[in-house]
Amino acid sequence: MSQSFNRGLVEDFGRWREFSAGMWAWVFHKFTGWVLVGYLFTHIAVLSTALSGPAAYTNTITTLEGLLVVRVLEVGLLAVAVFHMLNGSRLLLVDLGVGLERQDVSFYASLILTGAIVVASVPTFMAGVSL
Amino acid sequence: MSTQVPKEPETEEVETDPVVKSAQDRRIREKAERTARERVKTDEAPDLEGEDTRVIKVFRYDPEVPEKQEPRFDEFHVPFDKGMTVLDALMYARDTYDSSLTFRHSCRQAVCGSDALFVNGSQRLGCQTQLGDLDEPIRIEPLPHQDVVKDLVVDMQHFYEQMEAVDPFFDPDDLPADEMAEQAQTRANREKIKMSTRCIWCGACMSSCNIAAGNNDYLGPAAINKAYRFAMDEREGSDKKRERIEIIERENGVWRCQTQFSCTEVCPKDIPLTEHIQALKREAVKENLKFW
Amino acid sequence: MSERYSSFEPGGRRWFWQRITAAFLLVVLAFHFFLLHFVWHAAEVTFALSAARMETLSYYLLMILFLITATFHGVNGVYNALINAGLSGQKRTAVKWTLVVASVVLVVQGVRTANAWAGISII
Amino acid sequence: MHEHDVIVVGAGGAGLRAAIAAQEEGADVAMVTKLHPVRSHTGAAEGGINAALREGDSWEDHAYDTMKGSDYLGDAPAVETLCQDSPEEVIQLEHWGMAFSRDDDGRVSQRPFGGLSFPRTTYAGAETGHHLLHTLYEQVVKRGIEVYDEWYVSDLAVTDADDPENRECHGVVAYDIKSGELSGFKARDGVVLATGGPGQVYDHTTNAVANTGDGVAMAYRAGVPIEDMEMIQFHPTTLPSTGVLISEGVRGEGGILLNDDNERFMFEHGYANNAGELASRDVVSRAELTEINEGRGIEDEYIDLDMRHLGEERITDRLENILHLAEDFEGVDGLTEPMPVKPGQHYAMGGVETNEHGETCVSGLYAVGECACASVHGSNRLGGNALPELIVFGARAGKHAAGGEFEPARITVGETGDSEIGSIDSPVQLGEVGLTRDDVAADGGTAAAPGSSTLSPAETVDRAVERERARVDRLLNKEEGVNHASVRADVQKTMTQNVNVFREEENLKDALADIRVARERYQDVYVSDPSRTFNTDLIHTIETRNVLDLAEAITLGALARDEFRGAHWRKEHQERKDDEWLKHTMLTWTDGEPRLWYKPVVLEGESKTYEPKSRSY
Ligand SMILES: Cc1cc2nc3c(=O)[nH]c(=O)nc-3n(C[C@H](O)[C@H](O)[C@H](O)COP(=O)(O)OP(=O)(O)OC[C@H]3O[C@@H](n4cnc5c(N)ncnc54)[C@H](O)[C@@H]3O)c2cc1C
Ligand code: HEM
Ligand code: SF4
Ligand code: F3S
Ligand code: FES
Repeated sequence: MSQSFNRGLVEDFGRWREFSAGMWAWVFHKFTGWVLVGYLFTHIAVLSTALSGPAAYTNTITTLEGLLVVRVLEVGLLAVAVFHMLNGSRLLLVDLGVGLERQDVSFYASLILTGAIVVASVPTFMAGVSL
Repeated sequence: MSTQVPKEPETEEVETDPVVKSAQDRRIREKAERTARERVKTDEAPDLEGEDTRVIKVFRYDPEVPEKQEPRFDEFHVPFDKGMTVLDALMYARDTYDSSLTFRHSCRQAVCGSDALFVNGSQRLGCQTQLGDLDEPIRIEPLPHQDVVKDLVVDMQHFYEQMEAVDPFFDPDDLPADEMAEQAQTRANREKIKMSTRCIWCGACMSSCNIAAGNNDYLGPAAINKAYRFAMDEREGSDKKRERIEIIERENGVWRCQTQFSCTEVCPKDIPLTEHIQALKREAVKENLKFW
Repeated sequence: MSERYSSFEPGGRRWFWQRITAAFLLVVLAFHFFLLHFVWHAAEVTFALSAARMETLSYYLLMILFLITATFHGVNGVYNALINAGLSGQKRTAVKWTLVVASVVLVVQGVRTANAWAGISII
Repeated sequence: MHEHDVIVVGAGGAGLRAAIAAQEEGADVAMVTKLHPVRSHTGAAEGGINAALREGDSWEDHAYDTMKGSDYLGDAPAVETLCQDSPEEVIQLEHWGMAFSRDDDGRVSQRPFGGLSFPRTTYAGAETGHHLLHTLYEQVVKRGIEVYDEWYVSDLAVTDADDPENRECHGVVAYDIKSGELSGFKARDGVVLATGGPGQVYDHTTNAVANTGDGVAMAYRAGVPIEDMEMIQFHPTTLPSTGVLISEGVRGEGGILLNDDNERFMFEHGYANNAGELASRDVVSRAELTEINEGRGIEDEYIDLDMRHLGEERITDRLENILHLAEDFEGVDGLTEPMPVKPGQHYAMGGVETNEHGETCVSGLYAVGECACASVHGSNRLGGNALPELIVFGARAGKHAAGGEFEPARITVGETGDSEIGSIDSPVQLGEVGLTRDDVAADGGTAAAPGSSTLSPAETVDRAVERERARVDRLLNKEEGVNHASVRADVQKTMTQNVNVFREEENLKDALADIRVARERYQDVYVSDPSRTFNTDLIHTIETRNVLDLAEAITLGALARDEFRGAHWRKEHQERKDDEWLKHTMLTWTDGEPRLWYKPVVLEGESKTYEPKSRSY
């Protein structure tokens, strides 16, 4: 006579309301990880123009690097990579049992540090781009 | 004062339903309708005028009662006193307004683990949560990621199965020869397992973990913590420890944990669950490296 | 009871390698970024420069290792994430082999590129 | 119908231990429990387990202390069994991995406790009960013992001989809370009741909401005598809004009790000039209530327990969990404010009459744990003596039920030549209302149809199931009436008011009258929740019937016993009357009515007789 009710959406939304530092770190790490794999594939694809000869390669690269979008995307990539690296280090420490009580603090630190590094690198990344 | 009493029970539709033919079902339906009507009546009964009150919104569902088959939230106004807990509010609402309001509870002092609920978006024990600390309206729901049996009662079977899957019992390689001799344990070792022994099987942690939500086979933090409790107990010998590590490092064991920390955050007994899971991952790696 | 889990092979190695590769990547990726964006600026990259670096054997080897670890780490990470989301059975086998093939293609393509720079012509 | 060799009803410490023992004896055991085992109230016990384990201590000393503590209402054979078996059982727990607190040398620690002549209380932090409960449940899981959890046992399947001693118990009727299905459970060898205490008879108690004394009430209505029901222990420091226990440790460390005038009344009003706050539980409870009744209570309800002067460091070091309790359950910060406390019901010394093997006078029926009364606690239980009772008598009853060998029992059960008939001057009629057999409340309490003693065991169980089905259907089908919650609240209120720490003849009679009114109202009780799924309304309604029967029994015992012994204080009778009252108050449910009789206390132990001495510490 008894049957159970699966709440479907009710609980899916419920879950989002409770997000806390550890959860956001997990989501960001996932996101950045996937972006990085995506980039890795693209990156190799672009680089492999080198197989068609030096000129083709240099040409492709300079054209791409000359574009503002690409530069902006590169800054984004930097942000993604830096966060993944910093949070990755945080996770490595967590795996070693270091800093478990301060895991939320180290997540916020990763975020802030990522921001700082990205801002600091903008001039370098934007150098020489023709607007 | 429940605001969400359904407008009109859809009598006609139900009548054509073949399942409802029996006298028993008709009786249930009629009684439900009457209780619903009565509730609106009795809801006004206690005079809460001038008293400090709080509003709780409670999840309602009952597979058998037509008007509750579609889940809804009911609102209850409860008088507020200093020291009042969410469980007190629920009991007041049940005893005063609607005796069909269903939830598990027993000890009222955070040791039986019956009343883990989803209160204002997080897993807590009803009896351990002060009403005064919550923002209104106070939403009380059953634990997420478990099937709801009725109102705030969820099916705990799966949780129990996961707990029992880790061989949750002490199993020393050998006992002292003298029957009356104790197995010595250092204070340091007891300290190491102390927090892990505090689990009251409330299921809050499991309910808060996204991995457990996505993958029903994942052992979950409480079961892994249980394994930790025994694996780290120096009285249990190395043979059993190896067996235990084998259990928790299976496909749906410790490796599924993605260190989300929500389990640690919600545990009403403050057990450092993530820490224990991580410790077992390291033990497992150590065990594996031995055989390389 | 525990028997229900016994059909699985003990895991943990993939998890372990994910950490080892992460530690390695931490160093190499930092180096890579630094070299290509700060020492040399992105705008100045040319085939010749890349070729010049690749001709150093240690740099060449480092980059190959970098490629392999990054591929493993990335693909293994994706695979792991999918399993965590409950991927199982036949679908899982399919995904697994797709990922393996993609990785092989990626590594092969990467090595060929590096060879082109380094002036090695095997393939 | 389910069938097993031994059926254990209740899965607290006592039930779990019984199940393990029966299983080890080779029986096919099943546990039927209304709560999942780990939710049992044994988990709430804080202090510890008494066992004479160490050099310099002996079971004889433990027995002496227990006898003295019981104010000579304990039965020596039971007391001695408890003290002899406790060390072995505690070591057994240790071998099962229980996380005891440890000394530097790695052995289990022991600490001093009230009323003990040796520090013999083994403990696991301030959560001894939690560890005991979980350790035992783990062993049950290990052995694969079948557990029917969230099955409510609503009646016993007992044959209907006129004389209870000729009755046999063949099983129980249980209601699957989740599905609403009633089933018979046939026990080939025995039924062990381990359903815990009756705290819910009072509205202010340290007990769980589930502690409604079901086992005692069921056995009572099946004709098993219940013993010393008036002996209820009140704990002086419980939080006023919930009844959560604040351990004696606070006073032990130097916490003080203050009234509204900020007086340290234990001294200033002369309640205990020597021991002060550390006087025994009953003394402190009475002092607190006197203050409150005389208008010196805070908000007329409670008094303050102040530990601020101990300093943050000492408090967090030794009393950390008290800070959590005060904060979580009362919203008070013990470091900066005094904590409100008042006396609360804590423990029932009385219960189903058993011998030292846990056997009752109905063959095949056993009772252990707080629901039983082998009489180890007499009129006052020592702290740390309940948990050993669970494991010692749990193990014995389980083994006995499964056919284990024991020497003959020395405690008699049922009425014998030594019994003395009692009478009581009650202002109202007692027992079943109207004594019609087919009203809502008639649930097996009355004698059954003639000739039914020829029923086979299976038929006995079937008949009990049918009777329960009729009762459940009646409760569910009834269209309108009284909500059980209001009946229960009335009983609890009158009990707390009239049958509390202070007992006066007039008040006791008032209580009987109030209980009568409540009984009559219960006739009209109905369950408004129509659902079969997890109908807690129905379960609580059935429980309330048990609360009613036990409230009456407690009050009757209290009225009958006109002396002051242990926890039982009578205004009109301020001394212990050893000439007259070295006997147990017994109640047997006969044709729907309680019948009072007495049986003598057994003071002769194995090798010595315990001579009553004055109980002063
Ligand atoms: C706050 C507190 C602190 C305490 N501290 C100490 C201490 O330090 N030392 C000490 O020695 N003692 C202590 N005690 C006393 C001791 O804990 C109890 O007496 C003891 O735990 C009772 O155990 P039990 O197994 O008899 O019952 P419980 O643990 O209460 O178990 C009862 C079981 O019966 C089941 N049940 C009940 N009714 C039914 C039914 N109708 N159908 C099916 N199942 C049913 C329940 O589900 C439960 O499993 C304390 C008590 C309290 C309340
Ligand atoms: C710079 C050094 C890096 C560090 C320290 C690092 C660290 C980590 C760690 C520890 C994890 C595992 C998380 C977990 O299992 O809980 C992870 C996951 C992952 N990493 Fe990295 N990583 C690095 C670089 C990279 C690079 C270069 C890529 C891209 C190829 C990448 C792609 C991924 C992906 C896809 C995941 C899985 C994410 C998920 O869970 O969905 N990482 N990383
Ligand atoms: S680990 Fe904590 S949250 Fe999880 S079941 Fe145990 S007590 Fe509850
Ligand atoms: S929330 Fe889940 S992912 Fe791990 S840290 Fe806790 S088990
Ligand atoms: S009621 Fe027992 S944990 Fe809340």
